[in-house]
Amino acid sequence: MDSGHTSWMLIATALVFFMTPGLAFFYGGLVRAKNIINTVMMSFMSIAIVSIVWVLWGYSLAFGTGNAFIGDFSHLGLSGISFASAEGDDIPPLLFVAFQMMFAVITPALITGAFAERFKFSTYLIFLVLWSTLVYAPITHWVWASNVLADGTEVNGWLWDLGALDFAGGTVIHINAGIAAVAAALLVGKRRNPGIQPNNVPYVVLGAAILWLGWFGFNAGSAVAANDSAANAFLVTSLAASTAALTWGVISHLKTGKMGAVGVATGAVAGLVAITPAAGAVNAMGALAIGFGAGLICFYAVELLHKTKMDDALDVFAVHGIGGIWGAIATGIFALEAITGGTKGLIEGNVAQVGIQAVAVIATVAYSGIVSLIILFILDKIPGLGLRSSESDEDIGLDLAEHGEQSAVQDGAN
Amino acid sequence: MDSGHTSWMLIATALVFFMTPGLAFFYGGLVRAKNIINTVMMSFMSIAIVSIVWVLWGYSLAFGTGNAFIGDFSHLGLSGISFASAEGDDIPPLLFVAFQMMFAVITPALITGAFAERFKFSTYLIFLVLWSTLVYAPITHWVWASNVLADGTEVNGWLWDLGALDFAGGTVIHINAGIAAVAAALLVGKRRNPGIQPNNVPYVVLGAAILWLGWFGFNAGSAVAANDSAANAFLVTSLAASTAALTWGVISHLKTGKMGAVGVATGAVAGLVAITPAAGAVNAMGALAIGFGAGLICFYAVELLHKTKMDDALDVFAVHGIGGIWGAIATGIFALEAITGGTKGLIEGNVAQVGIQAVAVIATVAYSGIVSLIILFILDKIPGLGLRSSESDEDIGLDLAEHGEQSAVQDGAN
Amino acid sequence: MDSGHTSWMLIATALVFFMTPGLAFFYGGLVRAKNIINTVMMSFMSIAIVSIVWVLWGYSLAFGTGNAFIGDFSHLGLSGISFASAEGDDIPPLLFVAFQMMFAVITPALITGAFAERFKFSTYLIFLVLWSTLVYAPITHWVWASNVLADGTEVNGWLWDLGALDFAGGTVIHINAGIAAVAAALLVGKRRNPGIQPNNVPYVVLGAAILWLGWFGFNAGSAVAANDSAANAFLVTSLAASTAALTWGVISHLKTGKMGAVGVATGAVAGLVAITPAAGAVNAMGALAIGFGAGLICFYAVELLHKTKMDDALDVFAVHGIGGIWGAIATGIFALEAITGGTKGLIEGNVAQVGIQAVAVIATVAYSGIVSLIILFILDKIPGLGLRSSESDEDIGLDLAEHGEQSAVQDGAN
Amino acid sequence: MLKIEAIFRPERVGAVTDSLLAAGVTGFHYQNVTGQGQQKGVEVVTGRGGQTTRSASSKTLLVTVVSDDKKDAVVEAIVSASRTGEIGDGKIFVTEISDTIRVRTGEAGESAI
Amino acid sequence: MLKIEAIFRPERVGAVTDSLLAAGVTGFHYQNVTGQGQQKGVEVVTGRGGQTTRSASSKTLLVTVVSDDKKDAVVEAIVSASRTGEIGDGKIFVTEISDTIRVRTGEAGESAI
Amino acid sequence: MLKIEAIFRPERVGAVTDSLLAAGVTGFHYQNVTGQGQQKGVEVVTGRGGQTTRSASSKTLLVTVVSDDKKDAVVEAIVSASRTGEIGDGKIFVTEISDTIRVRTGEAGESAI
Ligand SMILES: Nc1ncnc2c1ncn2[C@@H]1O[C@H](COP(=O)(O)OP(=O)(O)O)[C@@H](O)[C@H]1O
Ligand SMILES: Nc1ncnc2c1ncn2[C@@H]1O[C@H](COP(=O)(O)OP(=O)(O)O)[C@@H](O)[C@H]1O
Ligand SMILES: Nc1ncnc2c1ncn2[C@@H]1O[C@H](COP(=O)(O)OP(=O)(O)O)[C@@H](O)[C@H]1O
Repeated sequence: MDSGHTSWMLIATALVFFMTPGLAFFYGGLVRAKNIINTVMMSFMSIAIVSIVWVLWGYSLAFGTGNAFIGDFSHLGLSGISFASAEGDDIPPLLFVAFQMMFAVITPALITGAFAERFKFSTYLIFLVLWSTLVYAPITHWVWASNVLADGTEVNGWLWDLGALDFAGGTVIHINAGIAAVAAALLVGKRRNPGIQPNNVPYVVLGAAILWLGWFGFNAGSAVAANDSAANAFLVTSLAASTAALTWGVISHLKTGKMGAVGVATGAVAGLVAITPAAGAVNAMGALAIGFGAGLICFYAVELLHKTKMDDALDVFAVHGIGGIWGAIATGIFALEAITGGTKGLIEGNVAQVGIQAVAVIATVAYSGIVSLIILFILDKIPGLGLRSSESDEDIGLDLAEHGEQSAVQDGAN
Repeated sequence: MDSGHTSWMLIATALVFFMTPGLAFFYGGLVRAKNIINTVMMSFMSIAIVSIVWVLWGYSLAFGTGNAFIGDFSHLGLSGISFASAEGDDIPPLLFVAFQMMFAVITPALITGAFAERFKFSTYLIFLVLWSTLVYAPITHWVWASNVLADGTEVNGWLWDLGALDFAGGTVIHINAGIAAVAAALLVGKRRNPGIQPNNVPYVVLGAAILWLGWFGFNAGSAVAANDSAANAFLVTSLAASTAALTWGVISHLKTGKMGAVGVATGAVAGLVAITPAAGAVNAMGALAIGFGAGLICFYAVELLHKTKMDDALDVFAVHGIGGIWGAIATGIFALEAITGGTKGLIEGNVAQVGIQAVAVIATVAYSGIVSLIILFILDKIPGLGLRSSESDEDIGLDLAEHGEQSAVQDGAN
Repeated sequence: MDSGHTSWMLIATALVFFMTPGLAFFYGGLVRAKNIINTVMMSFMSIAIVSIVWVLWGYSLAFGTGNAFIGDFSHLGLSGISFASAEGDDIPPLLFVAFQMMFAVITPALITGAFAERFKFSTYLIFLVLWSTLVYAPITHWVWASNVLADGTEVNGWLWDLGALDFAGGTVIHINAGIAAVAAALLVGKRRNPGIQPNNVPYVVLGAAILWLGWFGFNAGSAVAANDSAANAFLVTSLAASTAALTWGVISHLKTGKMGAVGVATGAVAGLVAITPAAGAVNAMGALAIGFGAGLICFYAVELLHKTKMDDALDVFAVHGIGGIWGAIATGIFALEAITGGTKGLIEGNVAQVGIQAVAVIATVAYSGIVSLIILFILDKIPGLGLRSSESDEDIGLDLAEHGEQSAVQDGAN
Repeated sequence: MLKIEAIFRPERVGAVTDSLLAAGVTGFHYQNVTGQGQQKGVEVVTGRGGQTTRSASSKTLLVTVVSDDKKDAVVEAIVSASRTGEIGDGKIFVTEISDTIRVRTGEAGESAI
Repeated sequence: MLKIEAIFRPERVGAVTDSLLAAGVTGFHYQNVTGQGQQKGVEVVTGRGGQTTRSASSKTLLVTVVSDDKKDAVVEAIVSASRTGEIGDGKIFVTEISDTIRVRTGEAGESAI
Repeated sequence: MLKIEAIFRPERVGAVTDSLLAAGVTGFHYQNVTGQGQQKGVEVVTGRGGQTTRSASSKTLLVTVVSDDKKDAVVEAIVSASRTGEIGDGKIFVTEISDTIRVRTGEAGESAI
C-alpha cells in the first residue's frame, strides 16, 4: 500500500460522494419550487439505497470474476474483500470498493432529471434497487472488470477486452444514465403543466460548482493513483468544462443577447460529461476541442429535443447521453499514445479506435435502453406501485404530497 | 514524516473544518427564518473563538502530559510543539494540533442546537471559552492523551488505559455534546412560541451533505494515516449513514405515508454519530447493523423526548447523545479483532468490552452533565450576562435583535 | 514524483478551484437580489475564460523563462510541458500548471466586487482576457518565476531575486486585485441607487466558509508539497482567519451592540488575505497578531473608504488591498527563520525585510493600478463596449437585463 | 370600477391569467399568500418524523380592477379556470373602488384601468 | 359584507388566527409585508460593521371577509391577540365589499363567505 | 378615509416612500407582487439557452390609508416619484374604507390612521 495513492483515493472518493448532493442542488434549482425537496431527495436516497445494494451484492456482480458479461456472487456482503492490503496493492481493497460505490450511487441519480416533478417516490426507491442491479452492475463489469484466476487466466469484461477507452465512465455512467433517462421520460409521460423558469438559479450554480469539484475526484481519481495520469486528468477535466461553459454561453448570447447562468452551468456539466472517458487519453488541446464540441453539440441537442414530444424534464439525455456519446467518440479521435500509455486515437492515425468506441456506445445504448424500459414497464404495472404521481399530487407539488414538507415557509410566524 | 499520511491529514483536517459551516446550515435550516443568522453565527463563532482557545491553552490541557485526568500547561501557545517533524513522525506535529483543533471547534457548536432561538449571544461567546476549557479538554485527555515521559513511563488518559474503544470521538464529541445539550435546554427553558416547520429544507440537506462529507475526514482521518484502517473507516462511515437515513425514512413513511427530507437527513446524522467510535473497529456488516440501530433508536428517542417538558430545540440529545451512546455500546458489540488490531467485541466473545464502553459512557455523561450545568448556572447568575434572550428579542427574532441583520430582504428595492 | 506530494497538490488544486464559486456566493449574497446572478456569473465566467487564457498563453507568460519582468511564448498551449514527471520532480509538471491556473482564475474574480451591480457583462468578459494577460501574468512572473537555463544561469522574477517573501500570493493576488478594484470603481462610477442590506446573509456565510476551506489549498498548497511547511501554513491560515473574524465581530459589537454575520465573515476573509504572504513564514503566535491586525485595520479601512466618493461596492480594496498590504508588511515583521528556512523578519532583528516587503507592495500597486486603469479606460472608449450598464438595465437589475433570469421565481405556479 | 380579488390554488395561476386575458382584462397582479378556510390546511410531517396538520395552505391572490360591466365575465373567467370542485378552491371578493390613476400618464378614472 | 384587513407583528400570526377561529371566522389569508408607521423602522448594521436604521419593519397583513354583524367581534379578536402596547402594533382597516363568490360552487353573496 | 393602493416598479420604492413621508403620510406597507398590464412582461431565456417572454413582471404594491383630503397630495407624491414615462409604470387605485382601528390603543376612525 502506498500512502500517497491511498491518500488521494480517500479524498477522491469523498469528492465523488459530494457530487450526488451537488447534483441534488443542480437539479433542485431547476424544477419548480413545489418540487425541490422531492428532486433533492431523489439524489439523496440514491446514496442511502444504492450504497447498501453495492456492499450487499452490487460490487460482487460488477467486479466479481464471473464471465465477460457479469460478475458473480463471490463477494456478497463484501466477503472475501480483505481489510488488509496485500503486498503490491497501491491502495487498500476496501477503498476501491468505496470509490466505485460512489459511482454506483450517482448514476441512477442522474436519471432522475428526466422524470422530475411527476414520479412516484416509493416506486423510485424500488427502481433504484433494480436498476443498479440489472443495468449498472453488468455494464460496469463489461468496461472495468478485470480478474486473474488462480491458473493465470484473465477474465475481463468484454468491452475491456475489446480495447474500448473509457477512463472514468463515459459509457458506464453517462451514456448509461442518458439512455435510461429516455426510457423513463417516455414511460412516465409529460408533466401536466411544466414551468419554464428554474426556481432557484443560485442553487443551480452551486450544484454545478460542486459537481465540477467532485469531478476532479471522479476523473483524476480514476487513475486510482496520485500520478502523472491523475494530474493530466485533473487539468483536462477543468479545461473541458471551462470551454464547454464558454461555448454554451457564447452561443446563447449570440442567439438571445443574454447569457443565462443556467445555460452556462449546463454547458459546464456537458463538458465534464464529454471529458470523462477521455480524461486519461487526451492532452490540454484535446480537452479544448472536446469541450468546444460538447458545448456546441449539447446546446443544439437540447433545442432539438425540446421540439420532440418527450418530456426529459432536465435534459438528461441531451447532456449526459449525447454529451457522453460525443465524449466516447472524441476519445477515439483525440487519444494520444503518450497519455493512454499505448493506445492511439484517430489524430495519431488509429482509425479503428473510433470504431471500437462506437461499439461501446451502441452496446451500452442498446442494453441500458432495453433493460431500463423493461424495469420501468413492469414497475408501472405492479398494483400499488406505478410510475406516475396522482394528478393532484403533481398539482400540489411533490414536496408536500410525498414528503409533507415545503422548501421554505412563506408567511407569518417566521 | 510520510508525505502520503501528511497529505491525507491535511485534507482530513480541512474536511473536519468544513463540518462546522455544514452544521451551521443544518441547524440554520431547521429554525425559523427570523433566527437563521443567529443559529449560523453560533457555529461560525465557535470556529473563531475555540481555535484561539485551543492554541493558547486548550491543546496543552488536552494533550499535555499532566496526569490521567487532565493535561498541563507545558504547551501554552503551542510552545514546545516543533515546526519540524521528528524522525519517525508520520505527520508534522502541528498538523495533529490543527486536526484536533477542528474537533474542539465543532463540539460546542453541536450543543447550540439545544438552545437555538433563545440564547443570549454574548453569553454564548463566553460559554464557548469556559466549556472548551473545563469540559472538552479534560474529556479529550481521558480518551486520547498518551504521552511518554523521559524515563519511559507512559502517562495516558484513564479511559485510554481502561481500553475503551473510541476511534473518532463518540464519547469525546457526541455524548459529551449531547449531554451538555440537556443541561443547556433545561437551564435556558422552553421557547415562547416554537414553530413546527423548518424555514429552509434545502439548507438542512446541504448541511447534512457537508457534514457527511466532512465526517470522512473526521472518521477516516482519525486513523491519523492513509492506511487500511482509514479506508475501512471511510467505507463504514458512509454505510452507517446510508442505513440510518434509510431506516429513518422508512419508519416515517410507515407511520405517516410521507418521507420527509429533514427526517432522512437527521437519520443520516444519527448514523454518522453512531459509527464514530466504531469506525476503527467494525466491518461493513457491522456498519449496517449500527446504522440500522441508530435510525431506529434515534427516531424513537426524538419522539419520546418531544413528549417531555425539555425543549431541546434541534434534538441534540436524541441524535448526538442517544446516538452516541448507542454507538459506544455497539462498538463494544461489533468490534472485530482484525480491524481494531487486538481488541475483540461481544460478537467475538469478549463480553467485557461492552462493560468498558459503558464505563466510558457513564463517566462522560456524569462529568459533562454536571460541569456543563455548573458553567451555565453561573453564567445565568452573572449580572449583565444571563442565558436567556429578552422576550422581545425572542419575538422579533435573534437575527435582527442580536445581529442587526435579516437573512433575506423581502420587499421593494431588491 | 512523490505520490504523497502529488496527492496533496491534486486536492489543494481542487480546493483553490472551489474558492471561486465560494467567492461567487460571498459576493452574490452581498448585492441586491436583482443582481445576484450577475454577480455569481462574474466569478463563474472567470473560471471559464481565464483557464483557457492560462493554457493558451498565460502560463507561458507567467512562468516561461523570459527575463526578470515577463515570461515568454515558449509554452504556448502548454507545449513543452511534459506529461511525464522528470526524475526528481515532487509533482507532475501539469499539476503545477493546474494549481497556478486556479490562482489566475480567482484573482480577477476578486476585482468584480468593486464594480458589482453596474458593469456591462460583455465588456467584463473581454476585461478578463486582457487583465489576466497584461497584469496578472507579469506580476506572477516577478514574484514566482524561477527558471534555470541550459548553461546553469538562473532567470528569476525580480521580486524573487530581491528576496520578497510572498508565500501564497499576497501581492500577486490580493494587493493586485485590490488596487485594480480601485481603478475599476473609479472608472465605472457610483451605483445609481445602492441598497444597504445584503440580499442573502446565509449565502455570504456559505461563501466565506468555502473560501476559508479553499484557502487551506491556497496557502498550505503553496508549499507545493505535503510537508512541515504545509502543516504550519494550514494552521496559521485558520488561526489568522479566526482572530480577524473575532476582532471584527468584537469591534462592531462594541460600536453598535450587534455582531453582524456579514461583518464577521468579512473579517475572516480579511484575516485570510493578510496571512496569505505570511503562511510560510510565521508561527501560530504570529498568526494571532496578523489576524488581529487584519480585523482591526480592515474594519476601519472599510469605514474610512465608505466616506470617500469611490463606490467600491463590496469593499475589495479595503479587504484585499489594505488587508494584503498589512499582510505583506506583517510578513516582514513576524517572519521566523526556522519557518522560512533562512529569512528573518523584524522580530528576529532583520529590519531590512520590512523594506523589501514594502518595495514589493509599491511595485505591485503602481504597476497593477496603472495598467488596470489603462485597460479599463480603453474598454470604456471602444464603441459597442463601455464599462457601464444602461440606467434601465441597472434599475431593472442585471440578472434580468444581462442574463434573462431571476434568481428566484416569486409568485404563482411554483 | 370594481376591484376583483380572487384567491385560488397556486397551480392555477397560468390558467386564470390566460382566461382573464381572453375575457378582455387589461391588467392584474398576483402574489402568493397563506390561506385557511374550510380546507383546514395540509398535512405536514414535523421536522423529525411525526405528523401534524398545518392549519393553512398556499394560495394565490390575484387582483384586477375592471369596469363595472365586466364583473360577470371576469368572475366567470376566474371560476372556470380555477375550479376543481374540491374544498380549497377559493373565493372571489368584489369591492367598489372610487378612482384609478395611471402613473405613466396621470390620467384618471375608467380610461386608466 | 366587510373586508377586515389587519396589520400586526409577524410573531402574532398564530395567536391572531386562533383568536379569529374562536370568534367564528370561517376563512382568511395572510402574507408578510414591509411596513412603516410611527415605529420608524428597525436598527440594522450595514454589511460591514456600521449601523443604520432601516425605515421599515416586517409585518403580517391578514385579510378576512365577514358579515357586517361580526365586525366588532372580529376586530376585538384581532386586537386582543396582537396588542403588545408598544409602538408598531399595527392597524385594522375595514372596507365594505359588494360581493363574494365561492369558486368551488359558484354561489354568491353572504353564504359564500 | 381612503385606501390608496399603488403599483409601481420595485426600484422606485425608496423614492416613493420618501415622497409619501414628505407629503405627510403617517403609515404605509408594501410588498412585491407579480403584475401584468400593457407591458406584456419581460424577456427571459429558458433554462437552457432558448428565449421566451414571461408574461409578467415584478412590481411593488404599496398601500396607505389616508384621510379624504389628502388624496390628491398622496397621488401626486406617488406619481412624481414613480413615473418614468415608459409602459409598465403602474396604477393607483383608490377605495373608500369605512373604519380604521389602531391596535395599540384601540382608538377608531380618522385619528387612528
Ligand atoms: N372569509 C374569507 N376571507 C378571506 N379569505 C377567505 C375567506 N374564506 C376563504 N378564504 C380563502 O379562500 C381559500 C379557500 O377557502 P376554502 O373554504 O378552503 O375553500 P372553499 O371555498 O372551496 O370551501 C382559503 O384558503 C382562504 O385563503
Ligand atoms: N395609514 C396607514 N396605512 C397603511 N398602513 C399603515 C398605516 N399606518 C400604519 N400602518 C401599518 O401599521 C404598522 C404599525 O403602525 P405604527 O404606526 O408603527 O404602530 P402603531 O399603530 O402602534 O402606532 C406599520 O408598520 C404599517 O405597516
Ligand atoms: N386593471 C388592473 N388591475 C390591477 N392591476 C393592474 C391593472 N392594470 C395594470 N395593473 C398593474 O400595473 C402594472 C403596470 O401596468 P401597465 O399597463 O404595464 O403600465 P402602464 O400603466 O404604464 O400602461 C401591471 O404590471 C399590473 O401590475
